[in-house]
This record gives sequence, structure tokens and C-alpha cells, in this order.
Amino acid sequence: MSPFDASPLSPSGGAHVRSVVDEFHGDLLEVSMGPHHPSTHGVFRMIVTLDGERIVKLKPVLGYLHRNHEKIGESTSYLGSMPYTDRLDYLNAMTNNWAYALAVERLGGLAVPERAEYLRVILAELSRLQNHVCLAGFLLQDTGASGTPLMYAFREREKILELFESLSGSRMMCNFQRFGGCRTDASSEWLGQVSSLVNGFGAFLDEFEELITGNEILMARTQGVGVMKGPAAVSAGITGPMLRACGVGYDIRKVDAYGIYPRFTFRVPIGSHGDTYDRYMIRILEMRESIGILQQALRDIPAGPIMDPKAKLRGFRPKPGESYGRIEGPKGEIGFYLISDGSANPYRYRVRPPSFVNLTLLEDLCLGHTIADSVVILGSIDIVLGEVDR
Amino acid sequence: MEPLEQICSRLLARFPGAEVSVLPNPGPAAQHSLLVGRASVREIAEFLRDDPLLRLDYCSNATGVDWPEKVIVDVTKVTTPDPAGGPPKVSEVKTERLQPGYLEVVYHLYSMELRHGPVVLRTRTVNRTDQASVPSLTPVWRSAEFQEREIFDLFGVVFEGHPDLRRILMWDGFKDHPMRRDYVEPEDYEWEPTPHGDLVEKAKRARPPVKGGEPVA
Amino acid sequence: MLGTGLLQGLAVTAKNFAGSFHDPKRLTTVEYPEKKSVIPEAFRNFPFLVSENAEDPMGTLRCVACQICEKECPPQCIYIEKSKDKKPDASGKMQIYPAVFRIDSSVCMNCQICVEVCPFDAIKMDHVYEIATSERFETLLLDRHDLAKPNSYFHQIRPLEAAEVDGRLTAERKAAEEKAKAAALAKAALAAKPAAPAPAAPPKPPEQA
Amino acid sequence: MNPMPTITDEERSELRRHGILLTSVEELYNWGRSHSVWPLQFGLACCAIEMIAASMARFDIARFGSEVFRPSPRQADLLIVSGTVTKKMAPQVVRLWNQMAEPKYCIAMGACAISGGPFKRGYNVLKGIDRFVPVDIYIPGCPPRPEALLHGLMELQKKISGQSISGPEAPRHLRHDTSCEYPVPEFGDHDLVPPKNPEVWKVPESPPKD
Repeated sequence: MSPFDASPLSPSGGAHVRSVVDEFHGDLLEVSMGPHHPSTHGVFRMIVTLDGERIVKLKPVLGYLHRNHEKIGESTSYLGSMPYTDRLDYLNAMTNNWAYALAVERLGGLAVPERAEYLRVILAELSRLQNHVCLAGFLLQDTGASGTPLMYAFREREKILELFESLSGSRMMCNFQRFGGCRTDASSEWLGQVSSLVNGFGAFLDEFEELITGNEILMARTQGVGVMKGPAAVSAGITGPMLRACGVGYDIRKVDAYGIYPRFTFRVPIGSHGDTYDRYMIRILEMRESIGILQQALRDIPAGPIMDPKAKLRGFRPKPGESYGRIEGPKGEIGFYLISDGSANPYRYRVRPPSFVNLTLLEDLCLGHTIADSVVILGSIDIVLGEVDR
Repeated sequence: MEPLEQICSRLLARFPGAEVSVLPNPGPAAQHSLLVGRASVREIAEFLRDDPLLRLDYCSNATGVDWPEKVIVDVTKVTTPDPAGGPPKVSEVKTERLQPGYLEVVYHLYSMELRHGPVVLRTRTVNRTDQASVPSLTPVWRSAEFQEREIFDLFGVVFEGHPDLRRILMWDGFKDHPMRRDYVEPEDYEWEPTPHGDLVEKAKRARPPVKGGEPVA
Repeated sequence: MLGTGLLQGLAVTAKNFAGSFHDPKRLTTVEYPEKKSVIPEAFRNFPFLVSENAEDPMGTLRCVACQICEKECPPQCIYIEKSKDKKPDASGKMQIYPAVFRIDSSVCMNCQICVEVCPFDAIKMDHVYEIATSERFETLLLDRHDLAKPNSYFHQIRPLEAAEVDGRLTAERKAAEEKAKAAALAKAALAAKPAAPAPAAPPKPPEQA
Repeated sequence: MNPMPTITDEERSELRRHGILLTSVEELYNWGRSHSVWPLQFGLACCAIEMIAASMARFDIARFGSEVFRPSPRQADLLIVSGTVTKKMAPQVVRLWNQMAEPKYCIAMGACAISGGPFKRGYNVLKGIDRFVPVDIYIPGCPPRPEALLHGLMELQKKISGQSISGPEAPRHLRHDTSCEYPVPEFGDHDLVPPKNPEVWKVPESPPKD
């Protein structure tokens, strides 16, 4: 089989084989990128076949961080899996917690008090802010802007982490949500700190955009690179900002209307080109929408209990059945699928990781581009290996 | 979205002879699922994707579930009339039967176009050993590509028609399917200062207790 | 014009550079170890066992070896052996105490679930994080002597929570005392009446799980 | 023979206060080594994010001379194992360690790197990188705060400063009887082969204390 034949990975056929690689039949070079590589965002490996500098084939190799999350989840109680979910997508413990809590609440038929719902929204949106700002920093690091944007991004991220720490006790591994509510209540002082951070965040974003969005080098590196088309993305199950960058307005906050999201007015940014630059811009625009949601939530948050009185901490044994709960995480749809057989541990505990599924199209995006572009494309997918490999 | 029973009857009308049934979910989540036989799962999946009323164009989650064989005790109540004319005697008769084991593949389908879902689609293998195969749905929804590879890797379900069925998380030479419930881990317990459950025994086996240079029985 | 974006970005960098000399908003470095960042009360690192008395930590542990935390600990890093005998606790009640209480801090995931499930407020999360060591087996396996810290220390690191816990415990003890007193009175009253049909119920045994 | 005249640390610091610097080759050598520890830019899991945070403006690992994260193991002195080492990744970690030039040090950052941590029950998780690589400093925590990493780095600096450059106590790279190459495990049918390196991984004989 000629290396230029249709990749067996792609059921759509050889549509992605570019004419640019057809002209040459030089010697092909196979390069193993990773698992130790500075710009693969962890222990991710790509086996790249190159013709000159152009990619003709790319096989992702996963599993270097496969730490058996699902197997452990099946031998741990429902409560005991909560801190493990922190370590899935370790940048967004709060949204992982929420997705898991949602699945278990559906499984056990628990309600969530209003104040807890507001707290969840506040924490999830803060999480989205720090994830997207980190992503922007890492993406720019991958394009060669070493240091500066990442430093600025982490400066802001630290402020959000401080808030997480003072509420939940840990900077990253928050372990904050419980089935039927939240673990501790937020003081009005804490809410005030959030509100001052949120009010200042817009100014930071302005500065960050001034630093980088109009930058000609960034545009040259990202515009027209890794273009993804809407129908292919839908079939490949791409979710989150990746999907919206190619023009499909699918946001689970709007579609499923879980929690109390219908109460907030916010827009869902949609891209039109589906290239890496769009994926970067979508995240910046999402952060601006998140600021709006946070301001509304902080304005409206009511007083009241934070736990469903029916919920108990220990000895949670849901009736036999199953549930699938999903939320819009910063990286896409994060879902938990649980089967209960009536015992204290789930019979089946499955995580639907957004970044794992988002990697499906990596080869299609990279074909025909240079190897340096593959790093940028991978950066814009926003993977976290803890979640890809679990 | 139309109720699942209606989808099921439409499927039966469209594919006569196909094994389709609704598997109820007794829990409060009430996410019932469509149980589809291996033979027709590919056509049914294509129908679900292309039907204008359903348009389930997005397969969110694909996963495996292992159901090892188990002994089920059926309890039937037998009423025998009392010959003396008293109240009839009710006795319980227990019959044991062996439920064969199988592997199940579960797909959660949504529609991005019509914004509804989920429809839970399940299909089962014949057994867990030599006939552990189902048709791949990767040609229908590409998002199943990596997830089916993962199910193959961890559960050992063989997907017929998958374009690139290799192990994805474990290394290629690995022999086991670790997410199966009867998987046995390699022994590795020399230092277990806080052992629990069956770890206590394993830790003792790996490192027999020593007192004054002599192993203690 | 080509290059405007670049220049704009450089201007931002220059602004930040200049600002880092005077603007406290842009002076973010915490000069650890000379200065340490303020640790919020909620911060959690590793668990410790609360003892009532700093002089006799082993004798006044609040822990009654009920093993709930051992069972609930997600990474299973707690190991407890119950004592054979009983010792009086802070309120004078005879209680079982942990003969062995180990936490493997090289496994602990700092999740705080042991603290949440403890019905006796006996285990709490510590603030100490400077515990890097070159000896894994000896140092990182914490036994009850390493884990015991006095209530005064708890007050020092978590003043709000400790005050709340102390208030609750005092109230509980007071209620228990009054109950015991009432039970004793009732018993005395019953004893005074020789015609009583049945003896009063024995006092409830210490709560165990 | 008279014993060598020695100067106590107090006397030395007293002299230093008066502007007199007394040093030995050993002290100078160790000072140089301990204040230019360049880590390998190598992240595994959650702890890697805290490692990145430690290198950012707020915690600023540059104050310790360790901000130069090298992407290549050939240029690095310090392997910070920041996260879960899976069995699939373990051969690569050992290979990276072998590729580093002596003198080299290893920090096991976080519970997973020390013992497998919360994931030690997993079938694909190595129960501690010290089964294959000699670890100098263990930093417990899940994940450790960036300050904890800095504290670990200072402990490592202390350890380096305390090393003598000759004699049987000399570090690995100054001796001829030790190798800086460690055997790389291979993938087996069910587990790594071998599952540990008995040269490096020594479980204490005595049972855990009470």
C-alpha cells in the first residue's frame, strides 16, 4: 500500500490526502514525537510520517498516563470516587466534580438546593476562566512565544486558584461537590473576593488580547492551519470550543439546560473558519461570556441550605439502575455513565472524556501541514492527558 | 423526542425480523435503552442517524460492560391444596439456572441537529470467550473509533469492520483485558504498611513476616 | 500595517516590565522561604489526630478507633488496630483507643474524606507542607505518635473550625452529663420504690460503629 | 600524625561576616553544583502543573538557579518525576534517566511518583519510581504545593552541599565502581519484566513501627 493511500483510520476515504504530498514521492521519514516532548502537553505520543517537512500520516499513541481510573472507581464507594474525578482533567476539578455529582444525583434521585446550584455555576465558570487562560498561554508557548503570555496567564490563574483554595482547601484537587449539594458554604467575604476578581478579569483579557490577538506571527502560524469542517466534527463527536469553532452551535449549557443555566443570559460564540485561530478566539470570547454569567450569578445568589436533606454522606446505595450525566466542561462534554447494582460501589463507572474523543480528528487536521504546525494544532485541541488516558 | 417505545415499533416495522426491544431502566434516571441484536445493529444505527425525526448524528459515549456468567436462583411459589381441607399450603421452589456471561457495548446517542437525546443503544456479544464480537459502529459515527478501540483493549470485544482495531491504552504485547471483572492483577505487594481486604493476604505472601532473622509462620 | 500587532504586544510587555518595579498588582513573586504566602484556613494537606492535652497526647486522643475513616479512605492509606483495653476519654467515659494508627503519607491524596466522615472530630487536616525528605519508608509512614497534635495546635491553624468543634463537643458532653445525671436520679428513684417491675434500662454503651 | 586542623561552621560564618571567605575545593564545588540544578522539562500528570506553577512568576524557581528547564535529558541535572508513572511509561522514564549525564538527581514529586499514590491499586500503575531509579528527595502531597517543591529543591541543595568529593561517601559520579546506567524494563505479557530493579528498590527488613 502506498503511504499516500487513504488512511485506514478515516472512514470517509482519502479526502484529506492533499495534492501537495502527491507531487513528491521522496523517502518518507517516520518520527516518534513523545511521550517525552516539551510540547505534547504531557505524555502523549504521535508517530508522524513525514515527507520532507509535511505530514503524510500521524498515529496518536495513548495510554502513557492510563492510571485505571475506571477500574478503581468500580472498587471504591460512590463518595470515594469524587476525589479521583479531580485528577481526571486536573486543570478543572470543579467541572469534573459537577459532572460526576450530576450523574450520581440522577442515579439516586437527589435534588440540589438553589444556593448550591449557584455555587456550582460560579465555580464551574471560574474553572472555565482558568482553563481557557491556561490554554491560551500554552498554545502561545507552542507557537514560540515562550514565557511571556504563559506567565501572564498563570498570574491570573493563581488568583483563581487562591479562591479555590480558600473555599475548598486545595488549589487544584478541590473535591468540593457532594451528591445533592456542595461540601461547604461560601462566605459573603469569599463571594466578594470572587466578584472583585471577576470585575477585574475583563481588563486582564483586554491586556492579554492587546498582547497577542493582533500579533502577526500568531496569525501566520494559526490562520488556515488545521481547518475542521462542521459535519466531520459532528460525526467524530468533537465537543466544546473545538466544535463551536467550526460553526456548530452546540453548547450543553443551552441544550441540556442542566443546573440553573437557563436563568442566565449568555451567548455561545461560534467560529466560521474552524482553524486554529478560531479555536483560540472562541476561548477568549467564551471567557468574556463567562464573566457575564459570573456577574449574574454573584448578583442573584440566594441564601439557604447547600445540601439536599435527603442526601447522606456515607453509605450511599442507589437502587439498581443506570444514569448518564453530562455537562459542558471547558474542554467539551464531560460525562459519567454509572450502573448501580444496589451495592455501595458502582457496577460500572465510565468517564466520557472530552479530550480523548476530540483527539479523533487529530490526524485529519494535521495531514499536509508541517510538523511544526502539528504542535500548534495539538495545542489548540486542548488535551489533558489525565483525561485522555484516565 | 418521540418515546423509546415508538422508536422501537418503528424500527420493528422498518426492519422486520430484527431483534429490537426496550430495556427498561428501573432507577430514577429512567434512561431506558434500546437493546439491539448483533445482526442488525449496523443498519439500525444508520437508520437512527439518518431518520429525519431522530437525526441522532452524534455518538457521545461508547463503552463496554462486562457481565460474567452467574447463577440465578428463581423462586417460584407453588400452592398445594391441603387434602385435609384447610388453607392451601404455599411452598417456595428454588430452581437454579446459569445465566451465560456476555459483554455488552453501550452507545449514548444525541442529535446535534435537533438537539435531543440521549438514546441509549446496547448490543451484546454471544459470550465472553470465543464469540466476543459485535459489528463496529465506527463507519456510522466516527467518534466511536477510539472508544471502540478502548473497549477492545480493556474488555476484549472484537469490533467487526473497525478500520484500525489495535490496543489503545495498554501496550501491544499485553495479554489481558483488565476491565473484565475476573481480571487478576500481577502481584506486587512488598511494601504495604496499610493493607486492607484481600491486600492483607497478598502483602503477607509477598513478604513473609520476619522476626530476629527467622521467618514467622 | 504589518507589525502593528507586534508593536502593540511589545508595548504591553514594556508596561508590565516597568510596572513590576512599583505596581503591587504586577509584583506577584512570593519570596519563599523568607516570606510565605498566607495559607487560608481551609487549606488541607495531611491529616493529624487531635489530642486534648499536649502533655499526654497518647492518653487524650479523641480517636476511639471506630475505623470509619479507614473504611472510607479512597486510596486506603489508613491502618488502624483497636486496643484490647479501654481508657477514659476527656469526659471520663471508658473508650477504646487506637493501638496502631498509621497513615501512609506517600499514598494519601489529601482529600479530606476522613475528616468529613469522622463522627468524633478526632481527625483534622494539617497545614504543614514542608515535608520533603530523602527517606521514604521511615519518614513518610506516619504512626500515631507522629500524627497526634494538641487541640491548641488545631486552634492555631483553624481558629474558626476549632471554635465551632469545641462548642459542639462541650454542648454534647454537657448534654451527656445531664442525661447521665437524670438517669442516675431515675435509678435512685426506682431503687427507692421496691415495687418497681423492671430495672431501668442500662446506660447506653459508648457509641461504636 | 596530628589531626587536620578544622574550622567549625560558626568560626567560618564569623569570618565571612568580617569579609574573609574561607573555602575548600569541596565547598566551592558543591556550592556550584547545588545552585545550578537544571531540571528536565518533563511532566507526567497533575503535579506537572504545579511544577509549571513553581516556575512561573509567583513562586519563581529562578531564585534557586533552577529555572532553566531543559527539554533534552542530555543537558539536565535533575529529573523531577511529577506525576503518576504508569507501567507503559516506566521504560521511557528509566531511559530518560539513563540519558542524563552525571551528576544527576531525581526528585519524586507527589504521592504517585513516590508510591503510586491514590492510583497504586491500578493494574497499569508503577508503585513508585524508586523501583527503577534511585530517588534523592521525596515530596509527599497530592499534588504538593509549589512551595513544597521549592522546599524539596532546597533539601536537595542541602544534600548536595553535604556531599564529600572523595572517599567511600562520594557521590555516584565521582566513583569508578558505580554505573550511571540502569536496566530498562521491558513490556511483558502481564506486567513489566522485571517488575523492579532489586539493586535500587530495597524494602526495609523490619516491619513498620507501631
